[in-house]
Amino acid sequence: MLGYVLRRLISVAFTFIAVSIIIFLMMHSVPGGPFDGNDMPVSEAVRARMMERLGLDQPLHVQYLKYMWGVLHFDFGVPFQSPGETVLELLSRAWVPSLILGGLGVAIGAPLGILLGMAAALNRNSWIDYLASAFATLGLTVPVFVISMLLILVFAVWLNWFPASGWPSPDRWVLPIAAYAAIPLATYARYTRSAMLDTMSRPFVTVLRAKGLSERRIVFQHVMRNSAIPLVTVFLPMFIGTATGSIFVEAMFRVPGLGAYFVSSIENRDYPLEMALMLMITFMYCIAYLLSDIVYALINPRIRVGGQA
Amino acid sequence: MTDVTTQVETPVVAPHQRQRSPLWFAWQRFLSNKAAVAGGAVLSVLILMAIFAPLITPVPPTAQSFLTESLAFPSSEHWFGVDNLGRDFYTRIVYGARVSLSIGFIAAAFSVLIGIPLGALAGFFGGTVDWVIMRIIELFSVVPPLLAAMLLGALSGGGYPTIVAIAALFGWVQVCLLVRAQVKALREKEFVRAAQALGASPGYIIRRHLIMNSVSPIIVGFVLAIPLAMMLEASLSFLGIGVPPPTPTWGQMISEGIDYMFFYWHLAVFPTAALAITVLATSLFGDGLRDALDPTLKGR
Amino acid sequence: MPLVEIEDLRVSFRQYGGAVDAVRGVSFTLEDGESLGIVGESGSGKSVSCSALLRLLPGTAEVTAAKLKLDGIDVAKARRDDLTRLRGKSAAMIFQDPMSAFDPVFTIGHQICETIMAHRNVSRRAALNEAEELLLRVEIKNARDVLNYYPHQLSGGMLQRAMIAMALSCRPKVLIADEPTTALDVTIQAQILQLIKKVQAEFGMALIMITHDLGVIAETVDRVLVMYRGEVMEQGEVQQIFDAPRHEYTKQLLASLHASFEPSREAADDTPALELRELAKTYIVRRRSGLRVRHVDFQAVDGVSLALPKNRILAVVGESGSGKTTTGMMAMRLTDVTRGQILVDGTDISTLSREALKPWRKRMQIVFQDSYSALDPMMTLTQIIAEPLHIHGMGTAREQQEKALEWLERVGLDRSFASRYPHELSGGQRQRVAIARALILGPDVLVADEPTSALDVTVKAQIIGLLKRLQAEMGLSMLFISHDLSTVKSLTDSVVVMYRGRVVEEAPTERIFADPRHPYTRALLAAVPATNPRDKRERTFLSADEILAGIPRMGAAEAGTAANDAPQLVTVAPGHRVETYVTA
Amino acid sequence: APALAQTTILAPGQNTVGTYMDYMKTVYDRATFAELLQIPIATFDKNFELTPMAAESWEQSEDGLTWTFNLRQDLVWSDGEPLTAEDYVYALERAATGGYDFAWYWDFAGGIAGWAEVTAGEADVDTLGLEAVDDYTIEVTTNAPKPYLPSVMSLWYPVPKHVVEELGDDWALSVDTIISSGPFEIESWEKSNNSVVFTASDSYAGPWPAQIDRLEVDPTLGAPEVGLPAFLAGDADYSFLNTGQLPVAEARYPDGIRRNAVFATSYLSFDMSSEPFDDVNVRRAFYYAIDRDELTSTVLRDIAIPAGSILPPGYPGYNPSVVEQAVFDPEMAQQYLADAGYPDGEGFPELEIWIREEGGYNSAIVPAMAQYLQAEFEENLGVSLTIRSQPSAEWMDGLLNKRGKLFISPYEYDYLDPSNFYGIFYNGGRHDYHVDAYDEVVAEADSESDWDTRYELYAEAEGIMIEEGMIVPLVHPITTAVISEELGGEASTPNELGFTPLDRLGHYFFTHLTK
Ligand SMILES: Nc1ncnc2c1ncn2[C@@H]1O[C@H](COP(=O)(O)OP(=O)(O)OP(=O)(O)O)[C@@H](O)[C@H]1O
Ligand SMILES: Nc1ncnc2c1ncn2[C@@H]1O[C@H](COP(=O)(O)OP(=O)(O)OP(=O)(O)O)[C@@H](O)[C@H]1O
Ligand SMILES: [Mg+2]
Ligand SMILES: [Mg+2]
Repeated sequence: MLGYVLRRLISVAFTFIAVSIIIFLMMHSVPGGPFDGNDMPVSEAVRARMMERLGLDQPLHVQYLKYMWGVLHFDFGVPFQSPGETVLELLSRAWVPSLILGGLGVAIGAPLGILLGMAAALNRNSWIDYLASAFATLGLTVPVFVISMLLILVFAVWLNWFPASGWPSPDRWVLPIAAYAAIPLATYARYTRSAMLDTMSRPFVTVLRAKGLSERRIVFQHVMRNSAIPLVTVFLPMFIGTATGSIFVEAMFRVPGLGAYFVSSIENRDYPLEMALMLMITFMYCIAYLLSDIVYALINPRIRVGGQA
Repeated sequence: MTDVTTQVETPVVAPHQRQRSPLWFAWQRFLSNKAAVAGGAVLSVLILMAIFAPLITPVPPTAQSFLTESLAFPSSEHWFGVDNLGRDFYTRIVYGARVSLSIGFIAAAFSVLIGIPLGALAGFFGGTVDWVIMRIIELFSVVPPLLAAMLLGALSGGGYPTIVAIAALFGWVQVCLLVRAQVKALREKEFVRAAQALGASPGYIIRRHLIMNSVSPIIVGFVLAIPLAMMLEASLSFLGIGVPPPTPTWGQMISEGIDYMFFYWHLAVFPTAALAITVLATSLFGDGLRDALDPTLKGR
Repeated sequence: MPLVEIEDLRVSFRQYGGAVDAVRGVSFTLEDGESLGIVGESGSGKSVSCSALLRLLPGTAEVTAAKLKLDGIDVAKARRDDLTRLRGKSAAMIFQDPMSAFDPVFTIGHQICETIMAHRNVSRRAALNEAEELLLRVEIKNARDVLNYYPHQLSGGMLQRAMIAMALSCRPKVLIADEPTTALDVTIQAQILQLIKKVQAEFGMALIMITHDLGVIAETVDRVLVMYRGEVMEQGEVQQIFDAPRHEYTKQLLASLHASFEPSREAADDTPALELRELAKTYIVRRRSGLRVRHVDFQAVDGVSLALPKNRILAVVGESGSGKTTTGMMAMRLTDVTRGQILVDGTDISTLSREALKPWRKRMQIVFQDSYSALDPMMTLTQIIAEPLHIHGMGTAREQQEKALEWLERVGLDRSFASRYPHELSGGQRQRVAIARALILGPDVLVADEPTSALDVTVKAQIIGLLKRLQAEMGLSMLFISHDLSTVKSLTDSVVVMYRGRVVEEAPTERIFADPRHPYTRALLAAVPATNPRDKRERTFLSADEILAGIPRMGAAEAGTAANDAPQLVTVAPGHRVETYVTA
Repeated sequence: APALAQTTILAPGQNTVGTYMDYMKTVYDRATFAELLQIPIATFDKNFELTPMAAESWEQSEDGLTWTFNLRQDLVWSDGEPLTAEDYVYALERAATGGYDFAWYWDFAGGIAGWAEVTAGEADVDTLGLEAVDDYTIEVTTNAPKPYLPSVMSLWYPVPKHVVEELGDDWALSVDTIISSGPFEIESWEKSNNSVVFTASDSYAGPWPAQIDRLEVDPTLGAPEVGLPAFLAGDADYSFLNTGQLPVAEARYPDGIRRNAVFATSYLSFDMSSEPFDDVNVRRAFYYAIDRDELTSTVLRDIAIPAGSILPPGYPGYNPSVVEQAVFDPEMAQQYLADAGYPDGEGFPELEIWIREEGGYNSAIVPAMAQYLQAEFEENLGVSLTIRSQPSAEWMDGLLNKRGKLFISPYEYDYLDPSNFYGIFYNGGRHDYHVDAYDEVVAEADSESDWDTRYELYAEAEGIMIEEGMIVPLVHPITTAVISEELGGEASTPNELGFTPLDRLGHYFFTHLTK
């Protein structure tokens, strides 16, 4: 296991570096710089002065190496759009609402999705199945900003049950989390259904029945566990992916999370912040994949003992 | 030698049965799946509508012929109403199918074209090939498509080609992973050994056995790639970097429709419904296709 | 009241292009404690009938019966929880295919325990103890470890035994054993049969034994039911069936038991068709002790040399796991060779590249042991059988198809099977398809790995007849890997006995049956089931240590070779070599 | 005051990114309503009358080059330090050396002597034409006479020199170190979305003290899609509206609807240095090819009015005779295009029309207008265009580096004088235009002290602009908002022109609002 984790870590490092180079190059090839967003252009002299101050006058590879050297020391620089704090401080501040939103969204959506998928699989081709499938498809096809808007219109404007938007108090979390949960819910319902159906057609299920095990035990213990194997590989990356927050949900519900920074850092050419955000996602995805591999190995004895990485 | 080989087997099945090709059976299986047939029918209608859009719409999609009636609600004259620029909304929706469907299908086709070979190679050969392909996959799964689209869009000027490229570039990962896993599992199966024993080349084995046995993940991947691409288009439109107007796309109409949702509901409802119906039809059709093409699923 | 009452059971499977009537009016009853044997050709509906009794058939099956009662309960009308109570308790089933019968993500111990605990109110600890005991009784020596193993860590034979243990753990009123010993070599088979009989006596359990091995029938049952084409041909006391079969099919069945074939003609050319020289295979396996994982070498095949003369049939027999399949796979260059040479017609092919190998592939074919996974589930039978022609680009698509259909018939399958898929076939049917595919290219050398293990006797005889005929017609040389000693005896020219990766004895067929020298060979022959219920007897079994201790010893002078610490093959008669300790 | 009696106003903001809570540090990424914390030299009231704030009075020297501002003496910083002339002078000196996006403003608009040299780093900051004569007197020297200088000074806010010298620019980053001189003090500042909470200042002794206790501003409410639901749910006291929301809001709050003619203009601009827009006839053709009345009565109904001049109606210098020239005349347009060698649009290259991704009121106007124009040009000129939408950095880059050829450019006034709008085309300016005749007239007008002469000169300048086809004025935006019935005070009612400028006149609005 240790060797395996080490090997994975090397791959992760590789990906990390590759992503950082690609993103860095892409960012700097986009026309326009951090001082070009204004209504009136900045004079050459002033621009040169500003670029020098931010170190943007140096050759790209020097900038890159400097940045990465900083990263090695957990120094991600200072965001152009929020001077007075470091990128790290900004992230740790803005990440909290995104984490709550994403975390609760998945924590609520995924189990519901799994239940829905199970219900559909166990009642294949019944109305429950069709309803669940339709629900799941809607969740996947109606853009989340439409769902958000609908939730606001119905529950805040029309029924007046919840505040329309905002974040400070938990009663304001309900609608955004509901909007957010739609995605994992739909995804999970779909995946669970097909994984369960796959498992249930395997011969060992017949054997379990023949042994006289109750249907409940068969489903909840054996079928679930076997179906979990394909699910894990989608679950963790998705869970972590939510930590980046949904740009759309956050925008519609005025959640002061990370989402807006993804867009604004690109639009404002906020190189340090953009780089840090990308690296953060990379890092989290890599960790998530690593974790999901490990969890996968833990629940799949074939990998655990058989030892093919 | 005792003669026991005689007359043991006589046909049980009715003699009139003719030789049928596997495709015929697949077709029969498909036809018996009502939902899939319905999905297929809806999809064909949508595709036909997109192709013959000029024939079934009263005006061109960008013609601002009804400026004085702009924002009018659905009526017998304008089935889906009129948009803020005085364009017949039904026409816009029909033409929007062109963009959304083509983005969806091109992206899905690309993702299958890239995903299958790469996945099969990685799964079949393992080792270094697998390592390299897995790293590429990791690169693509790590960068969120939306952000990549923003950056690439800025680099290339954005628009339709960029969106298709992005959707294709990011859609294949799923297909590739699915195929890889499947091929990896199948590689150990004895029928692969059997083919080797018959002198089949790796290319032949991948083509004929491994990929054929991976139809179900491939179709699942294909079907999933379609809504993903369409949703990507919608999301990018919401951020204002989608296909440039006045080309009608559903995503763009939805994100604009949001602004009008309070009162002129038709501007949001119709494109959203169009998108949802298309994706629903596609996935029903895809599921049916998968079940039909996979004979071992028959019993289910 | 009888334990099992079946009257006019009919099962048909819905299918595109017509339904398959698998069972067409089967009736029988079974009393408490009685043993019933069901024999019949492959695909005659034996498994399906029994599955119907427990209502385990897939949704495409349509089951009708005038009466379908188990333990007094009408199975056809039983509710779900009634069924749960019936299953396991009233009747337990040993499934035909043990490889896929276990849930891959739970340990063997867990799966046996949960079975015990589902039926009896015992603690987990007690259940574990009982499970261990059961595993020991089915001859799994390291039972304590095996409890913690996952299914994929066990060999097919071990899985089959674990399956038996699991079925017995239910202490059912009737045990349905569907081919319970196909994956086992005869020695283990004999032990298992003995165990089943003992347990039956202990608990007064009834038994339904489904098999195509008349020897097994002779050894274990009181009454026999003969099935053919979904119908019961006749039933009666076991002795009566053997002595005075009434139905034509039964007569054929019994006749096939005593089938024999003419010995092969001597070939003029004496270069062997296939020769293996000191062939060895080492697997690297992981052993873990605590957190550390060690990689150790495992000698699956340890310096095997053998020669298959042209136009001959050479049997390879031996204990399960002794390396027979591995040897065959290496001979076909399907598994990398660790050491040694493979000579085909005098040419060493062990180092040829894939491209260079392609012409040889046409001349050498293999029939795989596991016919289920050897057939691509996505291809129709025609496609499968025609595939070799396709790969080698022989003939047009039409011709290929026509030829495939021809071969379908040659292996005794109807043309109507052409567009079926492998999963729609019974085990025997699949095996025949695999054989047809191997033979369609007209190879010179055939490695047949248990080609008849899933066949009923009549079809087996037919297939063997076919192989024999082809051998004569095409000059086929065959390496025949098998557990089935009666077939070996009647079919092959000479026999190689393998034990733990090595060849321990080698001799012409007649000689080895008449004068076995190696203790393992003797044990093997002693375990062959009787061919008539009259001859059944109590047996004793040798342990591995006893076998090692029994290896013959010889002086160097007598053996004609130098002394050695390790045993070596010594010629004791023309063509008869035995593994012997040569002492100074 | 006890918490219960507090009046709090919840307002939408504009910009979700805010760097410094310092009006004088940046322009575009400034923290929300940083101006409410400080007191400017002067500012505009609801009818756009310039009102003295920190300055009690000012006078211009004989030669018109020197201005003297006399400050109030009772002003203090919230930390108790007196607010002096030095704080104002220091604010601009710092902007000239450390800031960047004021360069144009104080150079062209303010015309402060030495500004260009100092910002370019060529001259010392002491050479700037600014001087604190004593604690309460400021002298400003300009390059040329600037009759409208006081209006420019509406953007002159102080910085606390004593704090900045200690903490540097960082003083404006944390609520703990920010001090104020204006009607409000800051209580909290959420940087993720640039939302702030202000409280009425106790120490403020200047004109226009706050009439409410607290002001909460949340820029995420700026978008009508988000703002209106929040308003309906009681989370905001007013909200801007988009076209789709108007019917609902009008039905529910017939008395709460407020409109404002923003002093802003959207116009077409060109790359005049290359084909096809180097030909004045092409540019003129575009000028005549637009039916502004149809545009604003249909597509932009309720959100814009036709623009015949760069100056919006009501803006000083607005000249009806200029506006009259902007007619829709497809035949004339065709003629011009034919003269340019593209009869019926034949041979005209396929061009992109570049639009900028916009927030605020422009987000509803620009994309829709682009589509309308595209259809119009196609129909009236036979010219086909594609629309290319770009974030502001890329758009500006395209404009300056002439990567695009045709742009829809929006501009909103900075200070209330025609020179503001004419200046954006002056000598390079925003578009790298160099039309000598135009530059001469504008320069002359800028330094002319007689208003009527200036008025004429600007009309002449715009005449040149039309002659040369430098721009095609399109529309002036209008914003619509709905305000809560609870809001009262002078600021909540329309001005003489029937418009309610709301937070466009932040200083006035938030100090004249009650609840
Ligand atoms: N799921 C199924 N769908 C269609 N046909 C089936 C299915 N299962 C079994 N059959 C058919 O039913 C018949 C009886 O099958 P069954 O498994 O009972 O044979 P069997 O007597 O057990 O043979 P064997 O000795 O080879 O195991 C066969 O012809 C088989 O092809
Ligand atoms: N890939 C592998 N890795 C490790 N060990 C293996 C592998 N394949 C086979 N073995 C081991 O090699 C030995 C020989 O296996 P083989 O399949 O040749 O046995 P066999 O004689 O054919 O047995 P059976 O009669 O049960 O089919 C067994 O102990 C098996 O566990
Ligand atoms: Mg069977
Ligand atoms: Mg074997």
